[in-house]
Amino acid sequence: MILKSRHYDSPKGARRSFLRKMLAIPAALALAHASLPALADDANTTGLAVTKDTVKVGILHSVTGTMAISETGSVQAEKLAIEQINAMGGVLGRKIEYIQEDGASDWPTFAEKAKKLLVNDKTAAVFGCWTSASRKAVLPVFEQYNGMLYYPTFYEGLEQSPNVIYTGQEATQQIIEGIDWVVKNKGAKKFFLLGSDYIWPRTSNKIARKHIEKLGLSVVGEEYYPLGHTQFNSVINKIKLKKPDVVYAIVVGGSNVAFYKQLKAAGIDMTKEHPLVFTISVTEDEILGIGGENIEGAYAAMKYFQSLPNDNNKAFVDAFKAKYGNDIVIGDVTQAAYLGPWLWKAAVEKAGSFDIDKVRAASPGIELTTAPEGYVRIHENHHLWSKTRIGRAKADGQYEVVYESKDLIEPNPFPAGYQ
Amino acid sequence: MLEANKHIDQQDFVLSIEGLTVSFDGFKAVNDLSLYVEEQEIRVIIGPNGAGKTTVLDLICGRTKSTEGSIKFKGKELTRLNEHQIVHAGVGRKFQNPSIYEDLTVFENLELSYPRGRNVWGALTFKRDQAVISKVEEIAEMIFLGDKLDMNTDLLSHGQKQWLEIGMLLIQDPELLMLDEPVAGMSVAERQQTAALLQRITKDRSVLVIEHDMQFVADIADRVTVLHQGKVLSEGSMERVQNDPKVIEVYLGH
Amino acid sequence: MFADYTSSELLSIFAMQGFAGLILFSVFVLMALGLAIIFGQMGVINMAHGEFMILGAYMTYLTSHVFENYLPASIYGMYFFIAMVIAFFAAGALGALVEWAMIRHLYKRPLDTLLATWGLSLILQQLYRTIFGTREVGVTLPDWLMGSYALSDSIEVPINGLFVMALTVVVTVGVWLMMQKSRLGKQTRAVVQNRPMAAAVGINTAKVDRLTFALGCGIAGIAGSAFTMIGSTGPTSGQLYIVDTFLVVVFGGASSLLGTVASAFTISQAQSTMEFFLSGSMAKVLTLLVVVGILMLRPQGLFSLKMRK
Amino acid sequence: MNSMISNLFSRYQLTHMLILALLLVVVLPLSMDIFRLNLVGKYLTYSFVAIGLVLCWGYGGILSLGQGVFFGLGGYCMAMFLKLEASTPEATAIQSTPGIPDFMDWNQLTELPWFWQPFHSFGFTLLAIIAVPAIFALIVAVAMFKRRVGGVYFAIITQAVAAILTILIIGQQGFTGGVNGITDLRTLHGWDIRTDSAKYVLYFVCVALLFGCLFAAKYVINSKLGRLLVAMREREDRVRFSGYDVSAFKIFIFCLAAVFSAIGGAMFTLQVGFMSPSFVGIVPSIEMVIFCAVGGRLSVLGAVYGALLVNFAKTTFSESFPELWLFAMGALFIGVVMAFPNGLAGVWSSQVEPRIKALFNKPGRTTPAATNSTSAPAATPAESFNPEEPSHARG
Repeated sequence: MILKSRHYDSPKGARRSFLRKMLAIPAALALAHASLPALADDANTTGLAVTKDTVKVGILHSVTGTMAISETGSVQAEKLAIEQINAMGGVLGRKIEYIQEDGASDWPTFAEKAKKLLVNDKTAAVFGCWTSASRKAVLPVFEQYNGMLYYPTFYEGLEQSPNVIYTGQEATQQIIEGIDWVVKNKGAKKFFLLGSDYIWPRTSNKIARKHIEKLGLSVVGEEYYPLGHTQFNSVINKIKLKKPDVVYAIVVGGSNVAFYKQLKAAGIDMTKEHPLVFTISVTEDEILGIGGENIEGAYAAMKYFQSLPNDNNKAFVDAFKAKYGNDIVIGDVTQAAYLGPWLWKAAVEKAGSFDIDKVRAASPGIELTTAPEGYVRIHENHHLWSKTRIGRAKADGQYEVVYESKDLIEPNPFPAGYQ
Repeated sequence: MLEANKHIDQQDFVLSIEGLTVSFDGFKAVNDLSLYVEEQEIRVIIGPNGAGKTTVLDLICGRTKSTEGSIKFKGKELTRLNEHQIVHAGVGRKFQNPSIYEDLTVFENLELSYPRGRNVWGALTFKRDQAVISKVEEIAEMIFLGDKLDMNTDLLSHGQKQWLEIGMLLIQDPELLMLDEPVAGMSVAERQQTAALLQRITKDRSVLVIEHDMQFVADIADRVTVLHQGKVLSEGSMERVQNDPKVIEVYLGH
Repeated sequence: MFADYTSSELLSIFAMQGFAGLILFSVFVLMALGLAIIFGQMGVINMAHGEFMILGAYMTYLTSHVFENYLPASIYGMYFFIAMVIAFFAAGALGALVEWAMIRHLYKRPLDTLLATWGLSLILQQLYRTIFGTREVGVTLPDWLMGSYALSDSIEVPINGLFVMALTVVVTVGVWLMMQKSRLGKQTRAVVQNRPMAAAVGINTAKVDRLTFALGCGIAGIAGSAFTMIGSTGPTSGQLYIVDTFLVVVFGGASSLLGTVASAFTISQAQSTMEFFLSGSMAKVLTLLVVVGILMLRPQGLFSLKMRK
Repeated sequence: MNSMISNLFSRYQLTHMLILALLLVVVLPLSMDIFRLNLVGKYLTYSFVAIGLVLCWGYGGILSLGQGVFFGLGGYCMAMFLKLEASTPEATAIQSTPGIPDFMDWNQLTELPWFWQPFHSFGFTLLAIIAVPAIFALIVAVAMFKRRVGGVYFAIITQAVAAILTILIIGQQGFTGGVNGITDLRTLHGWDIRTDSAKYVLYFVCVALLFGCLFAAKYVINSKLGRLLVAMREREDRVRFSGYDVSAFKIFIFCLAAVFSAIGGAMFTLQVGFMSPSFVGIVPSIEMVIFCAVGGRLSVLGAVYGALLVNFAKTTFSESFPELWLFAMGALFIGVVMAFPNGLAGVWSSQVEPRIKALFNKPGRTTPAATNSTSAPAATPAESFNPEEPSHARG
């Protein structure tokens, strides 16, 4: 399942890490230019919005409506990446111009705007979507008009489109490593699964349950509440009665805030880790609304935390704060969104063309050593090889990274034995 | 007189009310009331405020459901019927304040009251044919509005609105017509016209009227029923009622 | 479904669920009281009620910031009370403004107030987003409000739950006294029952309307302030409450405060009991279905006077 | 036939209809690319709902905040058929149970639920698009109107119904596709609905159905039933005491509005290619009331223009000022309700029309023939309602 990565010392990786340093040293910009392949006319044979100096891409997220809360970070990250790429000389010598559209938290609007970005604006790539529902809504559009979507959110898997690069983790990457860890290190035997009532939490919990049962352990409860639910005292009572070792919570949106506040108020002190609260849905972004003191002691499994101690990440966090203010926080999805433009750039440069088909063909195997999360590589199934980390929430709203998977974990959107 | 009535066969009466009671949260607005109206009779109900006059009309036409008792109209029990079924049975009701459709014209007001096409399908397929037009014109003539057919009804005077509502009932040709203070707010001339109108239209129907204006009552009533605290206090000719000591006490006592 | 539990467990289930139901009940009452005044007494359908609540929440957030950064730490614990007062007046003031600019022109068209206040709610949401950002804000609570009080091994009582309950009692009694005893309350009831007559005896009906509306909004502000303890504060958080709130008011019989309290109690107990034995989504669906079903049978709500028409 | 139409509709009303037809059938298709035209088609599906609302809210006085439910039911019926067609065993070979819709497979369903079975048949689907919402509306309406629930109470209860259905659809994702809805619809009897030519065809089908509904609505309004609705809105008791069963009329008009909405929903699914619970909820339902209010709650044509205009505004605003469009929408709603309770149609008939008439009756002319005076000035409304052609409107 986990493939040993031998790519760290590949020549390509070396060149990338060289590029990364250049990012930090703007003086090296000219060099970056010099290293670009000579431009030929076949950079754009399919009528995309590419001129001699510019290339148009789309950013498609909700800036209004209920999802704006979550998607803002992604928009910021994508803009930052584009700005940095432009500062380095752009892609194939073209500056990136972005057209931003508002999905307005409304799935048909996403489809409408996606179509506009592809058909009217002829964008060479689109960075966007957050919820699965919005991705499902735009997917047929991207497939029909042959566009390229970079989708940042960790999600349930069960999908693999030639027109999408999934820069977040699919469910098995996030879940299995986390459960193994909590079983091994915390001696967990009884799990209580909890989630908002829609496909991602349900599918994720299904994978979690299968894995827990494979390990010969037990699930003592599984509960779902409607999106936007704000009263969790009943389920907290059930947790108290069932006395699980781990509460595995995949609550999303505004419900999150209610859940953790009420959990704490009901006398469940998460720092005592009995029960231990384990989540895959709370990033630093969500903690902002929950309040660090209300979730302190909970564990999360994701591929990225703002506190990751590596140079890539330090540069990224500094750049992000320089652009958006010191108080800003960066969550897993924000980082994944930041990867989008960089992965696209790398694929375009490898292909020597903006043409979607060539970019697609070039994509598998593209690697990014400059990624804030460390190193990622695109799998043939368009998902990313990535590591999974486990963080423990601190009162200041950050996670302390307590574990990191040794190897990159292979993405497996259609996990056999977990369906 | 009341005692005597009870033994008479109900078929002789158009309307016979027996033991009628309605209570609102314990307050009995109408209390064990019995009342009988004959064919082609003009019966006037009088009584002090709060005596239950309007409630009696509400009960007959189905607007209020009774707690106990029966209301028989031509032998048909009304208490179990809906408002529109009661209308179909032949009872028409005019409200205290003129209740007409002010967004529509006089013609349309009368046309809507024309008793044809009363179900959904009928209303969808209703055609304004000659029969409708001539009937509307005939009634409009009768209620002194023959020259105002195309006028929007919000422009009518108060008295004209009252007539229009009476006209809307007449076009349905009810066997029992119930009028709640038909001349309230009318000028003297209008009042006389109304009295004449009522005399004319009762030729082939019974009429139940609530009225405060004693002169008007004297002009039209065949018989008068005095209500007090939801019960019949006195009943008979105008003269008899006026001289009834119980009535005098109630009216003067107030 | 009972077989899974021992009898002592069942006992604590019912105790704890009863308590969870009580918290839910308090939340419902707080949400609905303001609306009961506005909708029940004035007939205005205020779709922006949730946004008034969130204004209260944002005021609490701001107050906590001020206390944290500019005032001595020793009095930080007290900020919540100040915040509620500020929330009340801020939401009330906005309410008065809205009444003056908008609502007073629409008293004769209740259904239109629904549309206009819906527009208002959109504007307020965007306003919050512009001012406070699209993300949710975290309101730090004083320590004494967090934690719980253990009655027995399995029964623990959250302190903020107790606080919400106490607040609900205070606000409800306050509103009741106000409507029954105070001048404004009597005038409000007079205006509701007979507007021309009230005006004729010298009541300034326009002022009464404005104050009543402001009062309803102010109570929404307090509710919002209290909800920072148990829920989220974001531009669209107000939307989470609106349907429940209206159902509580309508189910109670719109014109009766007692009805609102009774209906909040019924709905909350039903929901929290069902939540324990069914999945959360199904419990919600069933609760709503029962409420709608009862409303169809008894459109006037639980409490209403039977009146002569 | 011709004489029947002219009997039913005044020449004046017909002229307005013709102008709308001209706009939708000729002007827009010629002036727009298929992407924009497809958007217009999508907006038009909302105007089905708005027409229904004119009947039941504008004329009947019944404000429903749950019209999205019927739009959704119609849309889901259509989506179920298309999804089954898209889920051939070959196309779904990767699943553990090939041949059932993908979301069912993800939710461990191993066979098609019974209520999905009949949707293999197109005939049944067409019937269901009409019958399912109609029956659902009938149940709600009978329960409410027989007990004389009305006004605000009706509005709030329909809102609750919308909330219930949304939670159910999202919660029962194995049967409904959950919050994602039913997506990735491809063909109708083998005909690819995603191609440009199919979009053209579907657009014109949508316009044709819209006119069907418009004529039906106009017929109802011009019939005695229309006048009864006005009368009921004003004096329900009087209508009742004129011998009409008021609840029967309300039930009828509510069901009719539901059917219109459902047709709109089905056309939405066809043109947009998916259906999701986000149309069933409260927010879209209220938005649809707003379309109707902006167009004019007493004018079926106004409802169409209202739906078009608000959605164009929404698209334009959100393209150019994504962060401001909520302000603009909010202001629009408040403005319309406060200043123009009869919406665009009201402004048109009270402000614009008299002036145009005055213009045409200006000196130097003898009284123009009736046909001239109505048809000529009426040529302007469509253009001024058409936001795509501003230069034209000013010309």
